[in-house]
Amino acid sequence: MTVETPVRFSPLAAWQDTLAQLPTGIRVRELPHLTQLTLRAEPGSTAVRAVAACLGVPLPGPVRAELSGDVEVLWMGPDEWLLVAPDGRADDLLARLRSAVGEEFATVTDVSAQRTTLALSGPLVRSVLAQGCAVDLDSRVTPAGSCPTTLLAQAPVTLVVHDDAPAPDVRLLVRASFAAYLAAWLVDACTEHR
Amino acid sequence: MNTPFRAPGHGRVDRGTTLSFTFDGIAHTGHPGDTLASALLADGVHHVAHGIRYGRPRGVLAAGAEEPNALVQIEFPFPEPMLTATTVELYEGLVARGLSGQGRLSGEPDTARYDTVHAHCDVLVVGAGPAGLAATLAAARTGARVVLVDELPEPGGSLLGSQEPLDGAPAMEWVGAVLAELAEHADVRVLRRTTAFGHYDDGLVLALEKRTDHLGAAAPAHVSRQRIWRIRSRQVVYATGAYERPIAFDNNDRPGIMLAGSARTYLNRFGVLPGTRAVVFTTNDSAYPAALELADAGVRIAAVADVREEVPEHWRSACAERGIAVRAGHVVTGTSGIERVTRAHVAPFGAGRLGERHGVDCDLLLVSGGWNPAVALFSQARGTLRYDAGIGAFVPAGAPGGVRTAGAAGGTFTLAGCLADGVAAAGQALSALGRTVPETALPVTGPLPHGAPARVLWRVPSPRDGREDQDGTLQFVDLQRDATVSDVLRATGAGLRSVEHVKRYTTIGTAHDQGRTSGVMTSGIVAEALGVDVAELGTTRFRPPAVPVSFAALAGRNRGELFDPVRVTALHPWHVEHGALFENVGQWKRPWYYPRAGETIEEAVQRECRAARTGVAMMDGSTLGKINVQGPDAGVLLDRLYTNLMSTLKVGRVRYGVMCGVDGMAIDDGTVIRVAEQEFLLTTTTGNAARVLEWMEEWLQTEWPGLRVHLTSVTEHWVTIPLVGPRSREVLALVAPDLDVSNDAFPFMSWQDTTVAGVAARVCRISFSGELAYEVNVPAWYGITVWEALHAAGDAFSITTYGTETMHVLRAEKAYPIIGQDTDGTVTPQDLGMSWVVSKKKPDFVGKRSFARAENLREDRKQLVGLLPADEHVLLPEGAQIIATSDIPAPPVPMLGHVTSSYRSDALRRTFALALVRSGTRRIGETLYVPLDGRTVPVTVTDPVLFDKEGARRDG
Amino acid sequence: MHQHASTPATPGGSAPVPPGADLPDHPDFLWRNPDPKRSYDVVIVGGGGHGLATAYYLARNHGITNVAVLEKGWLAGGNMARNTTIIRSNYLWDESSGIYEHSLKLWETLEEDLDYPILFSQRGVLNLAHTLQDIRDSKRRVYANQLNGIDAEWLEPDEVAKVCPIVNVSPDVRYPVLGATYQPRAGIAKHDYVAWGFARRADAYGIDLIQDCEVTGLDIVDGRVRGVRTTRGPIAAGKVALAAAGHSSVLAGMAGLRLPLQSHPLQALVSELLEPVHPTVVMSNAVHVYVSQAHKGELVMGAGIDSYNGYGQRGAFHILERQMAAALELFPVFARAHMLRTWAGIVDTTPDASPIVGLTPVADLYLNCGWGTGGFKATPGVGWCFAHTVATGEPHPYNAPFTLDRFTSGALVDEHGAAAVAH
Amino acid sequence: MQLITCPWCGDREEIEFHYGGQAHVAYPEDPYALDDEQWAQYVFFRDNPKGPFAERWVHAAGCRRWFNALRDTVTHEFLAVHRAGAERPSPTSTAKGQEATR
Repeated sequence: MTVETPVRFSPLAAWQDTLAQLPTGIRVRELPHLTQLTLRAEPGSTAVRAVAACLGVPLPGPVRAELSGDVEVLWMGPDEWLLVAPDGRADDLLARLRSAVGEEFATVTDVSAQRTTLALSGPLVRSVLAQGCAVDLDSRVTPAGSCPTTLLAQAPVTLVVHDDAPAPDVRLLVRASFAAYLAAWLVDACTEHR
Repeated sequence: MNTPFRAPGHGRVDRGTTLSFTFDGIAHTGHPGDTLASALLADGVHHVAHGIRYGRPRGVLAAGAEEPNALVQIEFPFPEPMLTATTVELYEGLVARGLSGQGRLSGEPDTARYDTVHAHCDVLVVGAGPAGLAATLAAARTGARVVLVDELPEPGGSLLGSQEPLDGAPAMEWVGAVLAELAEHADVRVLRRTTAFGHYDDGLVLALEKRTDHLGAAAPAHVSRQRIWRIRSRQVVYATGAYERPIAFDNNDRPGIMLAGSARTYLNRFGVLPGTRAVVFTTNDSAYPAALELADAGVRIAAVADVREEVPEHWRSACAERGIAVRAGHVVTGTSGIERVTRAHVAPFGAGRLGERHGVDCDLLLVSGGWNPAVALFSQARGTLRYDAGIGAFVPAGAPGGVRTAGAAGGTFTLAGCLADGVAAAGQALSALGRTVPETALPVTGPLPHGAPARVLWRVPSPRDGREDQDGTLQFVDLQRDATVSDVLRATGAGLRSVEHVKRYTTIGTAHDQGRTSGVMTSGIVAEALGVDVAELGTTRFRPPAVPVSFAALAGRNRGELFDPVRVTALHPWHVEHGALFENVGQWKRPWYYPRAGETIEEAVQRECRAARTGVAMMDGSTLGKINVQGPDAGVLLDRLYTNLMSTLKVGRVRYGVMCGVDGMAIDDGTVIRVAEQEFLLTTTTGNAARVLEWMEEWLQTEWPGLRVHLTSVTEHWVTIPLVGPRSREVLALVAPDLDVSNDAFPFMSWQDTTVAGVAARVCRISFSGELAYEVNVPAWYGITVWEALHAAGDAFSITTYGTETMHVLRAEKAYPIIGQDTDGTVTPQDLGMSWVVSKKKPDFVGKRSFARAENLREDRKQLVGLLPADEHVLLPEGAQIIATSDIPAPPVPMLGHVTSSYRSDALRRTFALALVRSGTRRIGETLYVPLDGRTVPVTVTDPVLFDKEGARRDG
Repeated sequence: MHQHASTPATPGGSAPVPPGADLPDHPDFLWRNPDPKRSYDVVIVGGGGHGLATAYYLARNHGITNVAVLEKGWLAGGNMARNTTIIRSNYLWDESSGIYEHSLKLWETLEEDLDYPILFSQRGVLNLAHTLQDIRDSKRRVYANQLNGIDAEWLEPDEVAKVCPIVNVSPDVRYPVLGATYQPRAGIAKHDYVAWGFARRADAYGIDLIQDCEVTGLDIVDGRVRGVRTTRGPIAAGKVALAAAGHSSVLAGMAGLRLPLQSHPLQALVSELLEPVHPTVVMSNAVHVYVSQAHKGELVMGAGIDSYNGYGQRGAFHILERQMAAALELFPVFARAHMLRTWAGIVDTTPDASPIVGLTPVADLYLNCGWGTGGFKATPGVGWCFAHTVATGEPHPYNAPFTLDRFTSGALVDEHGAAAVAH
Repeated sequence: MQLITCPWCGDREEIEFHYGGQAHVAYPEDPYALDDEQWAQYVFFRDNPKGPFAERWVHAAGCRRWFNALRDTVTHEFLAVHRAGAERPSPTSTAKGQEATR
């Protein structure tokens, strides 16, 4: 048996063509296979300081994302962060973080395949999301660097606002099993702008 | 086409364009800007519907949403029941008919789109009349986020229907200027054709936008027909105006009888003359502008009957200038005419007595009984109301936080007053938000004539009063329900004292218009009848929606495939490609079975079972919930939540566990593996994954926050593939070259990390079938790759994919219960024959204390047993009841339990069932009976484990 | 019954009156409005359906007429005026089917008994199944019902379509209809007519129906109730019977009793009047749809229960939205029907979704509560049994299982499956 | 539909939350020291007041944290919310729109 790199499939692999045909004004594409780790640690603890030092960025507070480093840190709960890094970084990061934490009480779990990520950009993003998201996405209320975990239509999502200007650039993290539903919903929500 | 009832120089309809429509089978024309009602009136059609109880002809009473009479059925472009002709915008090709009560639903599916949009603002203004526009403008100028909703296609509200000037020019010029300024504010959203219909908690206002209805058949299919706006507003200003009130008198329901203000609207907004010769009947000043404007447009005003003895000089002389006779202290006592009013009977009315009547010929009778502020939404918002005896109406009294009225909705009826009130309301709203409103210059209104107070008159005594059984029989209160003063009096005579009772007795206020024209009037008449104060009596409750809203609009886009999320595993595309049929399990689609061409479900399941018992088979188990439990106290937490001991589990090993509620009833089960000293991974049933995580978090966070444990859902990170059957070891060995699959190296209830098909995998040796079996877990991205590799490796062994049905049969042969199928919330682990999973060592765990209750100690609890029908071909229906006798006694028949699971077993070569049976364990060996179709089927009670009781296959 | 004595005789009534667009008139006299006396043999707290029925059966079956029914608002203005009027008896457990079937049998003769046109229409009730587990649970209930002498059948999807042609039984929907249980004797009635029928007869027996009379306290001496304090003064009572639905916890608290009740908002709605399209009653626990077409032609629908405790008689909008989406999945023809009016009642729910009817630790104080969504259909049945309990001091066999004590012993009557939020 | 202030995430729609019933009902110190009636009180009996009610909610679709609230069961108004483990809220400690007790 020859050793080949095993083939991977992302949850929205079959949706690429459909998403590519959305109306001008909104661009939606899947960012597959991102490294995602759940970090659980007590805020203010030695472990949190060690992780911050390891990542080179502070761990953000409620509903905020730290997007400046090569590992993005999303606040998910008072003692929970999601670390998002490019594809293939999981093993390395896990090792580094676990070593940084040492004997302190903090846990890191690889959840990379638990969610996939959709990148939405363009001037229509807010009005499309407003069809299913009750969080006020006005840039004064939910500025760049916000990451509310909420509902979009009937799917649980974490919504990360990367940029406001010139047009919104929003990432949606969605559980793999809901991804196809959410894609279908987004395509439907864009129908009017055809 | 000749339209004799269009007034030249009046109205805002586009006379340059003609629209054709059909009403009651007759072709008509109208213009853009018309409503169906205005176009019909312009064509001289007044009789548009029939009363619901008595079938009497009915006309158009009003010009807006308060219309109680002119109910129509739309037939084209798509049938829609029960709209008011006064709110249907005219479009080319409209086909409609008048209704007498019941609308009709189309049998064809509605293909229109509907949607919902969330909006957020600092101030929401409802109503774009003078007060609403002034409020919006004032708020907009502070930079606040403002939403203005208005039900009409064109903002302006009452200004559309009046000739009052602003700044010395037509008021609509001011409206245009305001709209132009609002358009400059990026944070102001003006929604036309949008009706607020519900005020819910915390400033949530729902509004319905009719986006394409006015386009008729030309409506673009990709644009939503109607949209629900969910507006979260920090402050709400209800500038919803007021509804004019009719007066009860004999035969007050005839076509041609119209509210005075509405007639004014028909003239000024639509350029329609609703008649040629009119009588005006009023209790207040507001009917005079209507009379004068109609007179100036060419309607002969035959008489003004004003119930007040004193009519203000201003109006008296303006009428005199036009030759209009004003009869002070007079009322209309009744009318003549069938299809249309032909005569009004006018009589002096003083000291509660009617004088001599005389008839005045007319084809239009304008009525004004005063104005009721439109407080439905304010009241929904839990604003309180008080009765204002001066105007005979309920007006806002106490406003809840964040809500206020402006203009006529608050009882302010002059134009200048409304404008000022709008600005004041905006100021209050904004100051509640910590903003200050700059001085807002208001347009100058025309001179305000010196008026006189209104008189409150609910009903005119009938000349027929006093005759037996005739009191008020022809005086209609609720035109839509055909309820009369007589009905109200009968209700009070029956002993009813509450307006809510009277409403139910008479059905007043229960129809489409929600009693906009009848509600207060009813209170007034009841109060008179009972000799109490209207204030004391109150009015009926305002309930959402303020206007009818279509089911489809409320459903929005949550229909068809978007009705409820379809959750799928990473392997789903493979299942679809390979012909699986699916079972809904919660929101998940799970493969049910994989039929081959021509196979029935029974044949397919037998084949799949046989493969699992004799060869090798595989299934998609990815939907099982998976929760990572980590931390120094992980074992402690699991010991408290599972009935058995988990902390003693060794790293590398797997244990089955059951969770109970505090009531001791089984709520979930699954396997627990110990990943590391401080890390466990547990599985839950598919349907309970979210619930179990929440349950564990609840205990951890609220009861034992001191435990150092973290819970992380990893359900969808993993694809889980059970590989089952005597040949499973061989198949696994082919794809997991690094794994020593021997029984010694990899025994039952253990797990190992290895590489499967080149992918890092966790393989557990567990079995939900009783066979030698493995469970291969890989990150979901690699799911299909590994699945296909296993499938290919198993090809030599005729590997077979199987679904949930076969899974159920295999586990039932082994008496592994399915929580939710073999249990129903009343079953303990002991009842399931699983005392072995209930720790006797642990001092406590959730549910344990309940096992000691009286009911749990009974010997005759229902217990899980096997049932073998005497006839091995008889398949008992799941759910069948079990009785003790071969004869079915007369009901009620004592029942001993029921069949929870029942299958044909390929392995047993017969049918079998699991059942919960009273004292079941004690009855093993007994014959019981299952009533079916009037006879009984004998069954033998057995131990529930029917296949490989020793577990040799699984352990081998 | 009383016909339209007052039908206007004037011309113009030529158009046919639409079928079903009218209801029978109520009688010319319903009840007196007496002031409370100083003392009664029995004081019933709560002038809803259950209180009124209890009063009626106290007089009719036990000859006890020195009775007052105290209502804090207007008679039958609580859940009686707010429910979706579904009547059925196809509950799972023997205990429940006993009392509900007793009730259904009373419904079948109630119109004659009360001499009131209560519009009891046995148009059948379908309970749809959408999953394989639904089918198991449904059939279990049907088999149990049949052995309990209750008319119940299992229908396959094509048979469902025959009973109710507008139900979408296509397999290509999100949650296809896989079948249904059907109880032909089940149906609907007109709630106000029922309540007023009981009230009128109770009044005719001399029972005082006292409105705007809120109970503010219970007088308990030596473990025995002696009377009530009200907004209209103190009233002495030989026995006190509580029948206050959602407000039972508050009242029981006045006697120092704690009940295993939680009060939740439950919403319902009606459409405009429509030509007949829906001949039966359809319930779907799985997708939360409960709909019938009432006598005048309006669609009457029940929505889901709000999750939180509430006494506000109003529910949340998202529940209605969900309800509409579900309704359109099952009944595509409803798309352009209009929601005309919504409202909410307060349902008192127990841990096992079964009621509490019987004696209390306080002597001469009796309790009837916890009916959740089942109260309307039980009205005559529980009135009968509660009257028996109050009159004799012993529970009627039909309500004997529904003790407060069962929560201690664990002998629950778990009807979550059969009751769900069903009406 | 209510707007509920999650003490961590701020104002969110009611559908993001699950209700947890009465707050401050502790698991009995020693369940076996209770008789069946006392145990039943813990398992099945909860307060059901008309008016302010101390209750538990969890921000299920957000940060997944349980928290306590004081809510009026008649008006549905949240009088206060506070994080689990923090001091019990008093009706005056928090008003809607202001910062929640942290």
